[in-house]
Amino acid sequence: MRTLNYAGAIREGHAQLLKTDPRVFVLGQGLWSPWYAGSTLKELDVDFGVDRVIDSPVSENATTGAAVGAAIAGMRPIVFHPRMDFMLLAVDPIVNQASNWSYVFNGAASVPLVIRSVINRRGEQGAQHSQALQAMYAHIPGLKVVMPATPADAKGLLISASQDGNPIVYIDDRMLYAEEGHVPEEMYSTPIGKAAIRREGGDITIVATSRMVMEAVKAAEILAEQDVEAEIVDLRTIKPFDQETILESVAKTGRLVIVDEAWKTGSIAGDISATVCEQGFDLLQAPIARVCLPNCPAPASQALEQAYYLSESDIIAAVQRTVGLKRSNRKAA
Amino acid sequence: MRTLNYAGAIREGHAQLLKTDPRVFVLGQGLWSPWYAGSTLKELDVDFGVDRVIDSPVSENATTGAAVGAAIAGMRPIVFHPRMDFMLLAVDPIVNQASNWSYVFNGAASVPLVIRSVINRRGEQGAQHSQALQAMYAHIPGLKVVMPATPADAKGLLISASQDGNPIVYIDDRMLYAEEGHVPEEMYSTPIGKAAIRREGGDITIVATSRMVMEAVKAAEILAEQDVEAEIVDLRTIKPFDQETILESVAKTGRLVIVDEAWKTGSIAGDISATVCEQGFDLLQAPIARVCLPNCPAPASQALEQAYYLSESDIIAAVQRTVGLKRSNRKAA
Amino acid sequence: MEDVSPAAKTSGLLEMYGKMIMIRLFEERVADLVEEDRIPTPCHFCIGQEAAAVGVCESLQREDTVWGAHRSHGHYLAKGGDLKKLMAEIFCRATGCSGGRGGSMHVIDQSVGVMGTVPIVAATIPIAVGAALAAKLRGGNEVAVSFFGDGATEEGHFHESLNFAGINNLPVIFVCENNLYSSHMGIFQRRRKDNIIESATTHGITGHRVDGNDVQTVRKVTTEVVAEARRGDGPALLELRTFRWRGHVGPKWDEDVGVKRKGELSQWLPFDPIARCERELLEDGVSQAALEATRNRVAAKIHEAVAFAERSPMPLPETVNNNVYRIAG
Amino acid sequence: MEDVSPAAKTSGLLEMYGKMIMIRLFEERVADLVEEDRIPTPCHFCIGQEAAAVGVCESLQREDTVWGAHRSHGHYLAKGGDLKKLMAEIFCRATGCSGGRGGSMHVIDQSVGVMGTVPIVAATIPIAVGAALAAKLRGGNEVAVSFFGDGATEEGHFHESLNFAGINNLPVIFVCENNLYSSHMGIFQRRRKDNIIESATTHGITGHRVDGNDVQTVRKVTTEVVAEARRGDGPALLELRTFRWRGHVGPKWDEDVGVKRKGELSQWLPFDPIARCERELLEDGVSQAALEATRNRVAAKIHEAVAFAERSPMPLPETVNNNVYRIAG
Ligand SMILES: Cc1ncc(C[n+]2csc(CCOP(=O)(O)OP(=O)(O)O)c2C)c(N)n1
Ligand SMILES: Cc1ncc(C[n+]2csc(CCOP(=O)(O)OP(=O)(O)O)c2C)c(N)n1
Ligand SMILES: [Mg+2]
Ligand SMILES: [Mg+2]
Repeated sequence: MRTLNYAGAIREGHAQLLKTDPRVFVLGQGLWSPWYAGSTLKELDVDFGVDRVIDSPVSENATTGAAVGAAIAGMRPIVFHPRMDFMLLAVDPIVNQASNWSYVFNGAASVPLVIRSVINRRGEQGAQHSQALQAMYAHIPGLKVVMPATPADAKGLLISASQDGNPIVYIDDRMLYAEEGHVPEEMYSTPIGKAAIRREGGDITIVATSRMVMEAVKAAEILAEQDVEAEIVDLRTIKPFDQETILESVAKTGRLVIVDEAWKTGSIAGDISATVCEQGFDLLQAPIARVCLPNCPAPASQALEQAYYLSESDIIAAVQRTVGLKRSNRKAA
Repeated sequence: MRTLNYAGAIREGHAQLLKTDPRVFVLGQGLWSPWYAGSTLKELDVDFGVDRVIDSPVSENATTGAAVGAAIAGMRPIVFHPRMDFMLLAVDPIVNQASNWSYVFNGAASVPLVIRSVINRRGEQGAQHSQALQAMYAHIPGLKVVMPATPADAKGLLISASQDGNPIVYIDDRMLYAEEGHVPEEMYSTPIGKAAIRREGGDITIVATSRMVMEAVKAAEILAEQDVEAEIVDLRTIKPFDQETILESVAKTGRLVIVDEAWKTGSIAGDISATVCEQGFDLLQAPIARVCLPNCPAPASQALEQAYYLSESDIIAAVQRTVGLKRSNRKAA
Repeated sequence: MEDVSPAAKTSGLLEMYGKMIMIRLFEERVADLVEEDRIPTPCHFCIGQEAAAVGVCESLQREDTVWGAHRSHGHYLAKGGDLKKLMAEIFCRATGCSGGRGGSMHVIDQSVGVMGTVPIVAATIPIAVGAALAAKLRGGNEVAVSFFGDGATEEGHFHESLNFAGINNLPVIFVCENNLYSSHMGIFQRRRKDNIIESATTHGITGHRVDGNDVQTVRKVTTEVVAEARRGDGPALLELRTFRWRGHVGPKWDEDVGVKRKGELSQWLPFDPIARCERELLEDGVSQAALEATRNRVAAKIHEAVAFAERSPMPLPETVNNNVYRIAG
Repeated sequence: MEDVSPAAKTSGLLEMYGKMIMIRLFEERVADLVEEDRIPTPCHFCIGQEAAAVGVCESLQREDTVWGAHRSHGHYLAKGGDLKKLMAEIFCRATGCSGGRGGSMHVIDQSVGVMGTVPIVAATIPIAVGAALAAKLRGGNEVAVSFFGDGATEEGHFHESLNFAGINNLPVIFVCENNLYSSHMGIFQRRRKDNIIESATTHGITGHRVDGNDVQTVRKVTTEVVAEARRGDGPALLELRTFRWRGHVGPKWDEDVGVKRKGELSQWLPFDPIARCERELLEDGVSQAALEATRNRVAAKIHEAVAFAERSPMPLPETVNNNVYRIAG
């Protein structure tokens, strides 16, 4: 069984796409740098040439717009933003253009584009170098959003994103780059829109995104010692998310904690909670808990970062609270 | 009792701010046009001079950035975007800069700025001239978001936004411009963060934003004939929203429908639902329903617009569904 | 066949005349329909600017792509887009080029290289750059053309795009139709100098400023830069000086939409690109009757298009959510 | 008091030397602390570029404002920002100028007009324009200065800002420190021509290209454009040619961060702005001892600042949510 780390898996996904599909090219900032994108794009320029692995000026709007245009014109670009924060300069081509293009032309044209960006935080980088803005893009019809949590999915979702035929926002987290895992050598794709059960359990469902899946697994191990068996759903695709898998799990457990390391208000977690409330109200034995970042920009100081970011202990606390709660039908009919 | 229409109320708010506070100025597109902003800014340039009512090139980023800078430097600008769609070009100064400024400098500086934009849709304008993106801004810490539903609040919220001392996204809806209502002549402010009960009722709570409040009132009248008394909460402030008022109402009614004419996934409605589920789970007699736009860009054709946008009948249907439902505790303890 | 002199025939001027007159009559007809409340979608007319669209598109091949904005009926027709489907789209019917989902500001006919128009100002400038990048990567030799206005040059990504196209040496032609206005704002309210063409110098690419109402010159200059781009010599910026006759949006003559520029308009009316073309054709020996015949032929087609559009069905409400996503790969 | 010749005194050169050496020694100290893992916040050093910050700021008044970016320790110190608070901020302590919330890339000292620095490239270009607009509207006569790099000119709003400042005739000076690199990318990988200064012409504002390692010339030219801006003659763009000695981020010498530009660096090292200033001072009759004394005085202050920072408390975890919003009006 071949193992790779998450960064290496991303790189392999790129390399296999570049190798097998002449329509694929990569465009964005830091592609000719040995360190900008960690090792996720390392020497792709050497292997595939600077014509297909194109570094760019600090011009997020035009670069992304050009990727959109190339996609419409039949290519399969991957446009790269080394941080989600920088991608905010490219919201127009993403939210006004790429997302709407298929619809406004009634399917006569489409935008087969991967929009890759990185959550890159901690290390006292501060508020403008820390954002996790998946909720913003998940709100937009016409976009899909994926967030791989494992090396295998980091590769598989990149490949399916490139093959999907729609504009896909692919978000990886730099804190996962060193994580090792089994990654098949062949080219394969991870289905978009399908969550994965990472652990089975009957007492509570934990839905987690990206790095939080790892924290949830840690939390579940500790909780198991306290006789609480958590089922962990790795969301993988944020939009459209896999209602079915979540509802099935909640049908079994009756309790739900959603973990998304982004600001609570307006988060993906809220959306999942509302959906489960709508579709699975009678399954719920206790209120749904959201474990998210406080509604506060990222601080620089490590002392504050410690208080700000999430870890397995936040998950454990939320699970314990939720498991302790029972539905008390004050006004029940 | 003096009445004004919604557009006139906005204009009066601007005029009173410009008159009483030398720090206030208005900057944006269409300010010297007789029709660009409806009559909401009509001849303010004549009354207050083109130095303080500044029309701009098609440069949303720099214009908004300049407004941010002027605010930091002690002014109280109102930056104007004739459509929310265009404001997507100014996401960097809003989401990266204005929102973070107070926090990253630990309160040493702040951004007392009104960021006004208009939801302007229907009339076969199509996807790029129709967006209602309140959820996107509500997700961002450091911003507040207001959406007046009545002429009185259109004026009062503009004034409080200008006086608040923080970056406030003020969103008005062009479809409300002709609505008449009582608007006091004096200068007054509508509190930010406080919802308003527009109708009392004991059977169900309808939380609505902006134009949907009007539709909810219409719906409630029809529902009353069917012996369903709806309580209508006009949210007014989207972020931070008034949990207390909502929870109090739900404590009374046990049922909740949230109406927000924006895309369902990732909407404000989801956030309110999740919050009520967290804070008021035991109050709920039935699942919370969200009445939102489908996850689809705005179509042009009126035939499709008719199917796409919301009206009181959508609200009535959701209320009837919700009132018909009872909590059935499949697994209740 | 009309009686055409050999000169006009070889120069293709009569063809260009036919296209210009088609755009003019088409838009005049749509303008009337708007006034009659039979068309609700917001229409931005290019009446007075027809030579820009036609002069540029006449120098292109079918596989070359054009990308437009809010004022793009002319670009669509000049590149050979289907007339009926355009009319039907403006009527927002199911038979429209965008199935009624797009309206006047979202038109497309990929079969002739009309790749899409969108009303977010300047949006298709970088998008056209991307199409050129695609062409270069594929080793194709098609050229991409972005049409935009003087107002669009105020968006920063206009500059980003010129720079990006320059460093990657891409086959893209940036066509700025400088009609001296962006909505209600005259050019000197928006920039210190009337020097849009200098941006070419700044970004190190070819640039030409041309009388945009002179269809022959527009075609000539465009043909040159297109040939350069096609053989790998990189992008160019064209500034086509022109003036729009109607209001920013809608059918009203300009003075009616609150911006007082009647004087300016009356100075531009004599430079009507179509009248000029007629004069040139007559000088070339084309008969008045031939022009008349062209005009009539075009008018008949437009008449048909309106009839087609009006009898076309509305899109079905139950299709509203279709095509948000492309289904298969 | 050191023994200073009248020439150097009146020209203020020794003062500028003092500031440059303060920036150099400050950053060298921070660089060491980063190497020793005592400072985690990402630091972008301006070592080699000190003359730009100092020459510009010496031509400003206290009430004039400066706005910076990711590489702004020098701007902060040159404008007179509190040394200890900067060091404490880089240590992310509660006593830092941003209370430890900002780190190296978010520094502020409004008491001397350091209005804020942020690492989103080009962000403070329009923001400084807004400060100038505020000054104009208030009828104040302060000038706003935005410091940014050559990379920042690739963001479209660089152009939007110059244009906007031009048409509104605002008292803002755009200071581009052109160090020929944006991260790992040399200037000709990012634009066809090395002609940033030409953007001034395009946007119709004053522009000067200056040797950014010559502190006296920087000050002289800045003084001129600041005077113009102050008396209502509008904005200017300065291009200060310079070179950074360390890597894009972090303390390593450039060749160590993967970009091979040792040759280029070795060509620039002789143009050390501080060595040049020393030579000029010595020529002016300032003694070696006086320079030494300045250096020592500065070194002592930096030593104190490190001690201050290291003994300062971390921000309290329970304050993490403070100051997201301003509380009262
Ligand atoms: C990003 C954006 N900002 C503002 C607008 C509103 N708007 C529509 S057309 C227009 C004027 C554009 O002028 P120009 O580019 O010269 O084209 P013209 O209308 O003269 O053909 C403006 C400001 C828009 N559609 N998109
Ligand atoms: C909007 C944005 N895009 C990209 C980056 C990443 N980045 C940080 S500094 C930098 C290079 C900037 O170069 P330049 O403006 O020349 O300044 P220098 O580093 O040379 O001082 C880049 C691309 C960023 N911080 N912000
Ligand atoms: Mg124009
Ligand atoms: Mg640089």
